[in-house]
Amino acid sequence: YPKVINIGLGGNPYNKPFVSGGFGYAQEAGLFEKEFAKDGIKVAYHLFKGFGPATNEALANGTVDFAAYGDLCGVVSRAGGLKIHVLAVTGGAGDTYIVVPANSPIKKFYDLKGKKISLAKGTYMDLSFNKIISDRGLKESDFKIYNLTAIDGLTALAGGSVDAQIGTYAALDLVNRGQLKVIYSTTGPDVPDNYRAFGEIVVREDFENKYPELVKRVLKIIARANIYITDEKNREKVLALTEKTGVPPELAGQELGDKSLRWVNGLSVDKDAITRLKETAEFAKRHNMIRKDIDINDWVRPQYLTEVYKELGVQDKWVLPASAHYIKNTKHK
Amino acid sequence: MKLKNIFLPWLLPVFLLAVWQAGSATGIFPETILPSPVVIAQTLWEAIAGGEVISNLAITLRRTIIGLSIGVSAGFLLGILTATMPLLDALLSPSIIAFRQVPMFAWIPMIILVFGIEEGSKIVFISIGTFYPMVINTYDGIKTVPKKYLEVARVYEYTPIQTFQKVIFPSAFPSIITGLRFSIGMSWMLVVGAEILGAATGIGFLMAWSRQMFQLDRVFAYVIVVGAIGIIINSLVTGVEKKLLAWRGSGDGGSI
Amino acid sequence: MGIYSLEISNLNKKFSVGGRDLPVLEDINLKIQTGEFVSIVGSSGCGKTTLLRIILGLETGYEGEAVLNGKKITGPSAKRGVVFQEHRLLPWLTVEENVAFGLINMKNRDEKKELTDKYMKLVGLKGFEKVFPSQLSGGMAQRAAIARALINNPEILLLDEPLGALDALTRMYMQKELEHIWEKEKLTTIMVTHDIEEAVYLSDRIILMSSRPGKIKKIINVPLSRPRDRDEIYFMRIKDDLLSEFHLQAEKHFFYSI
Amino acid sequence: MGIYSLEISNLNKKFSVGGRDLPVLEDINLKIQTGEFVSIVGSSGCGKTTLLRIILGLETGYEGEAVLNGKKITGPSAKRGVVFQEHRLLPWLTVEENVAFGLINMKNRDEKKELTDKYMKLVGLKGFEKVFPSQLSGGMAQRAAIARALINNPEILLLDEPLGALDALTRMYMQKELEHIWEKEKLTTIMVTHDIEEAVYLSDRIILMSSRPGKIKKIINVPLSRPRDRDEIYFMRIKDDLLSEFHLQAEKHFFYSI
Amino acid sequence: MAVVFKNRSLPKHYQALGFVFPAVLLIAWQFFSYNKKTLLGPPGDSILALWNIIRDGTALKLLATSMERVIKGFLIGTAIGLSIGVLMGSSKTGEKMMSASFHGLRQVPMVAWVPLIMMWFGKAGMAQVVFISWSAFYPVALNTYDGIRGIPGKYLEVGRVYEYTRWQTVKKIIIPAALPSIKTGTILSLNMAWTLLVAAEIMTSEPSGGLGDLLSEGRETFNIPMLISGMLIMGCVGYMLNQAAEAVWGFVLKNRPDIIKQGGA
Ligand SMILES: Nc1ncnc2c1ncn2[C@@H]1O[C@H](COP(=O)(O)OP(=O)(O)OP(=O)(O)O)[C@@H](O)[C@H]1O
Ligand SMILES: Nc1ncnc2c1ncn2[C@@H]1O[C@H](COP(=O)(O)OP(=O)(O)OP(=O)(O)O)[C@@H](O)[C@H]1O
Ligand SMILES: [Mg+2]
Ligand SMILES: [Mg+2]
Repeated sequence: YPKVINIGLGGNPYNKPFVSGGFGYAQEAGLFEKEFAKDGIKVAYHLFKGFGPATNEALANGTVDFAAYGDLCGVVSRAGGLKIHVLAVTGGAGDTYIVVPANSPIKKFYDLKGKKISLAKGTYMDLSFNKIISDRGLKESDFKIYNLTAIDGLTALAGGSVDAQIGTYAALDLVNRGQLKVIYSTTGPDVPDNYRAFGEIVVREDFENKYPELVKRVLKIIARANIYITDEKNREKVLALTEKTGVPPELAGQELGDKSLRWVNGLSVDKDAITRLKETAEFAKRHNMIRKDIDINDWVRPQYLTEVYKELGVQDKWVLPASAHYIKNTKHK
Repeated sequence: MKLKNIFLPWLLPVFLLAVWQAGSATGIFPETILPSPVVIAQTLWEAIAGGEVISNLAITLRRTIIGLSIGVSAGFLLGILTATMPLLDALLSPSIIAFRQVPMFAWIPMIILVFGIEEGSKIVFISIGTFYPMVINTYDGIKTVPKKYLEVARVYEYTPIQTFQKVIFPSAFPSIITGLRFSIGMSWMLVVGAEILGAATGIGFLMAWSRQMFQLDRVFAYVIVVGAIGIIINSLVTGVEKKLLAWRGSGDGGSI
Repeated sequence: MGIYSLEISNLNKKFSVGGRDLPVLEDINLKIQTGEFVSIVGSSGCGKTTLLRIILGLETGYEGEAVLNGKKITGPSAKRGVVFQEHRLLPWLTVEENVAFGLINMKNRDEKKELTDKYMKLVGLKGFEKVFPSQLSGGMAQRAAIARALINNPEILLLDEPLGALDALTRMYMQKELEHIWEKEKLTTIMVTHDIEEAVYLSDRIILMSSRPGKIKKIINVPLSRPRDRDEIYFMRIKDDLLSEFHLQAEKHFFYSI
Repeated sequence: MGIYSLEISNLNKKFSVGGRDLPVLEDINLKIQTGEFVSIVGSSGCGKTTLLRIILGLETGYEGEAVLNGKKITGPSAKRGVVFQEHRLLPWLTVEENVAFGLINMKNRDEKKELTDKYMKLVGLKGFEKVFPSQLSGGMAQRAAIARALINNPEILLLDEPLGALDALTRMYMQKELEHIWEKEKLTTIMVTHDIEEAVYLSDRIILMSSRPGKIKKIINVPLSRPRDRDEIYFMRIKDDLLSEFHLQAEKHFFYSI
Repeated sequence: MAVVFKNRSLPKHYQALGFVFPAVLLIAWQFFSYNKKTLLGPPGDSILALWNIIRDGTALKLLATSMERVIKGFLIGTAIGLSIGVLMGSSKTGEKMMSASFHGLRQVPMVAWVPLIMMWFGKAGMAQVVFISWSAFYPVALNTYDGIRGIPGKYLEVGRVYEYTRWQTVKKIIIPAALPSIKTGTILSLNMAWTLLVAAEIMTSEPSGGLGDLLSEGRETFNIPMLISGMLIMGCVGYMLNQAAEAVWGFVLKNRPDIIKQGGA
């Protein structure tokens, strides 16, 4: 057995040593620690502020064994030859917000045509934006796109050097302060599911080959934590976990809204989930983000989660019918 | 003798390259962290043949050169002024020192706010970063001009400008050149930072993008391009330096 | 005869060496007439260079005053030509540029060139125009420094052992040239030298300094007509007088300590 | 008598000045015996310093060879003491440290201190131990440089106008000291000087160089017993001979150009 | 007229002039943010934020963590830089061998180094220190190298004549003569170490807990007062570090009249 199991997760801008979601619950409740204490294995969390690239590099040099991050990150690293396998695909409620200054004449999505827009290329917002525009028969060249990180984009917006920003819920802060307004977002029941971001949990192949049973045990804990946090009874707890990472309560509440927890945090390897991975891979190929095709089926290792779910007696279902996305629409169990 | 001169500069790089290739071949350096030289060479060749290197390099060079020229001239000028005018020194130097201590990265919001996200901001970013080494080397170079030579200029009632031209500048020149080299090095490091300011072109952008896309062979291929340009610029500077420092005579220099 | 060009009164100068005050010049009173050629002789470290530097205006922080042509000396002036004890050629300028150093304000390039050539020739450096000081011999550098001092046509010339690094022949030649220039331009000249014969050959008056602290011990007139003959009896006598005067200072200064 | 300490044969040395070759030394052949005191005189720029630098092993790239005690000179050695034409004291070391520069490998601190004190005293710099070269007068710096050369107890001493910056009195004192040391240690000594009297006073042989390119024009023996008397008739005659020999070179070199 | 021309410096109390420029800046800032809703906010906000983190001790804690990294990284980087600089400057072979690699490697931007540094040093928790060392290395190396190349040959010849060993020459001649340049190099190095600290804290994954947090959090969460207070701390502490380095150099060079009194022999 290894001495330590290293888990790589996305850090938060507030420099808090916590994560939200399932891992947050596992971390708080000490689930991993309890599970592995008897084997003398420690568990270490690595919170990467550099997100995707940093996590991929950590996987590549063996700093972390497991990682959870956005779908695109996994796709590009797999295409780049990183030896990892996907254990599970995670929830799909990373929303994209298109914001403009509060006093801007831009009112609706189509007003954006020909405008200067800031967009962080190669992130889920890029993916999301591309789907949105292609569904509307537009092309990237219909806009003047500036590649800026989400936060630099907001600064540029405040400074008036771009007209709009394709961003995350972080923009809501400035919306609340009355400086910006949202002209379009991927929230709401009538938005296609695939506009939203999702993620994946991966394991290094080395580790997997050496300790397949550990992989399963880790995944089982993740699944257990997931069951807890997708239970609507624990909605307050989910919010509290997010707030623990430093996100102001107001923002946390706004971002979660009335989305169903199952949809936000679900964990799956079902057909739909894999289809989404394929879509992402195709997108990446189309936009020259990856140089060769990846074989999704060879990449995903569904057996672990399937077994875990069987042992836990839970049904694998992540992509819910649109009617189940929001708790107002449907009573969720 | 001659042979040795040609051979020596290649010794270390070739050695490093051999270690690198060996490390890659045996898997000590995972390909996903440090692609093997052969792979990188291949990628580099494709990138050059495909024309992307040239076009992006041209863009980056333009930004770098403009930014560098501004930063270096400002640093040079301010270095001179603060070193020669005690009042200005007392007035500005503490601020220059203090501002220098704030990471470039923290200035990005202000730069975006004030200069936007077009070429201007990238150039400003590079200018600020290249300003500091120049200002401090110029300042220190001038502060260590031997007094005996300044006295000669005083005796001939040289105006400050004449003294500068004939005594201070030539004497501080080696130090100024060191500052220039440092600034050039800085500019290449900064270009990656600059080109995440709203750019989708340029070698720096490509580097950051390739890293994000986990194409490390490309990252290294661009690194080689940047390194090569750096070496070329550096040897140009060395050439100019040699010419202008002919007066140092054959006996000079630290070699023992 | 003549008006006083330079008047030094009650001059005292101390240096701080290793935290202690070292008195270097004490109670110097001196008047030098316009057009006079005065030599200063004295043992090593007695303060000759310091005195020249004060007249030059490079040294500050002393008691008493130095007045030149009625004006108190507060800083250097291009009207005061100088040959420093070390040559002080600027290593980054060619010999020619060094010699023309004082002509910075001369706009006419041809005139400048002509003048430079003239003085390069005068000091025997023709052909070494484009050479850097590091490529000169010791004596050549010193000659270049002399050319630099003369080219400017100064009102007063301050020479600190200007011919020290020259061989006997070149030295005599340079002495003659110096005399010519001095006579022609009626330059007030103050020269530090270690060569008593040189002092007698060139000077109207010779100032003998004693050391530690440096004081004016004696001023000797040289009432000989020019051009002087080194083998003439009066010349020899003055020289011998000076030498014996010098010897009175004996070797005691070698066992001096601060 | 004696064996040859230094043998220079068919030496030719060129410098490249401004792209052109300047022949500096031509066809120098010279043998110097162990314990001999040899002076070199010659006009400014004739190549004296260059010759010393070759013997010192600092100059490379010449034709012919220089052999010292049977070994070809290929680089400098601590056994060869030198006083450079400029003092070359290291500005960041105190006078004392400069004087002790050659004693770097002497471990015994007391011995080192004692030796340093002795030589500081010898050159009359007692009391200036902790002072930096920039605070010395020209002559004092030169004396410190002499102390540095002597302290090391070299086998051969190369002196490039070592007493040039000293006043007549100090100079005579130093000449006597040099003679003492030379006699006591049986040092082979080669001295460049511009002072013919000094050369005659100290040397067994005097080498007269002509210039451009520098050649050995004449070697003059000084068969006088020591201590020598400057006023003695033979002394004067040799000196006069030398001077007139010198004058034959006339002023022509002043109109030389490359 | 200028000091170099007159060789005289201003009385000590003129140092207070250094506050003029920051004061002007502050007033301008206040003026522009007055009555206007800018992202920057009035200076008062930032100063208050600064005061708060100083009062509750956060600032000190962050500072202590960062300082340790900077000092370690700086010391390692300077030591290596000095050695390489001396090696390249004082040995022709060393120069020929290393200079191409030295100048080439220097041009490699950090993005390429980070994964490597993480791989080699990440596990040992050394990544940040290594990263900072690498940044601090170059200025010292370059300035030392260039400083040595400018040493007048006449001094080196003295060492050769006394058959100084390579090491003795380095110790007694090369280093003292190059000291003014080395000084400039270390000051630049300290500056590099200090300013790249934040990058190190962001790029590496280890818990940072340093000053970088203030800057990155302030920036990424649009908490401009926090960003500015971070910048103020960086600026002030960096300034003090700089002055401390100057003071140390002042002490080291106190016996060097040739350097202190502007210009050597
Ligand atoms: N900058 C200085 N700081 C301290 N002391 C100094 C300085 N310059 C000269 N001195 C001291 O002042 C005294 C006189 O020096 P000065 O150079 O005037 O002598 P000098 O008569 O020219 O001697 P020499 O004939 O040897 O050149 C010496 O003892 C010297 O040590
Ligand atoms: N490093 C050098 N590069 C080029 N030329 C040089 C160099 N050193 C000396 N020379 C030339 O070599 C010639 C002889 O110089 P050297 O210094 O040997 O003369 P010297 O006899 O010592 O004269 P002095 O009595 O004036 O010191 C001169 O013409 C000089 O210009
Ligand atoms: Mg003097
Ligand atoms: Mg010479």
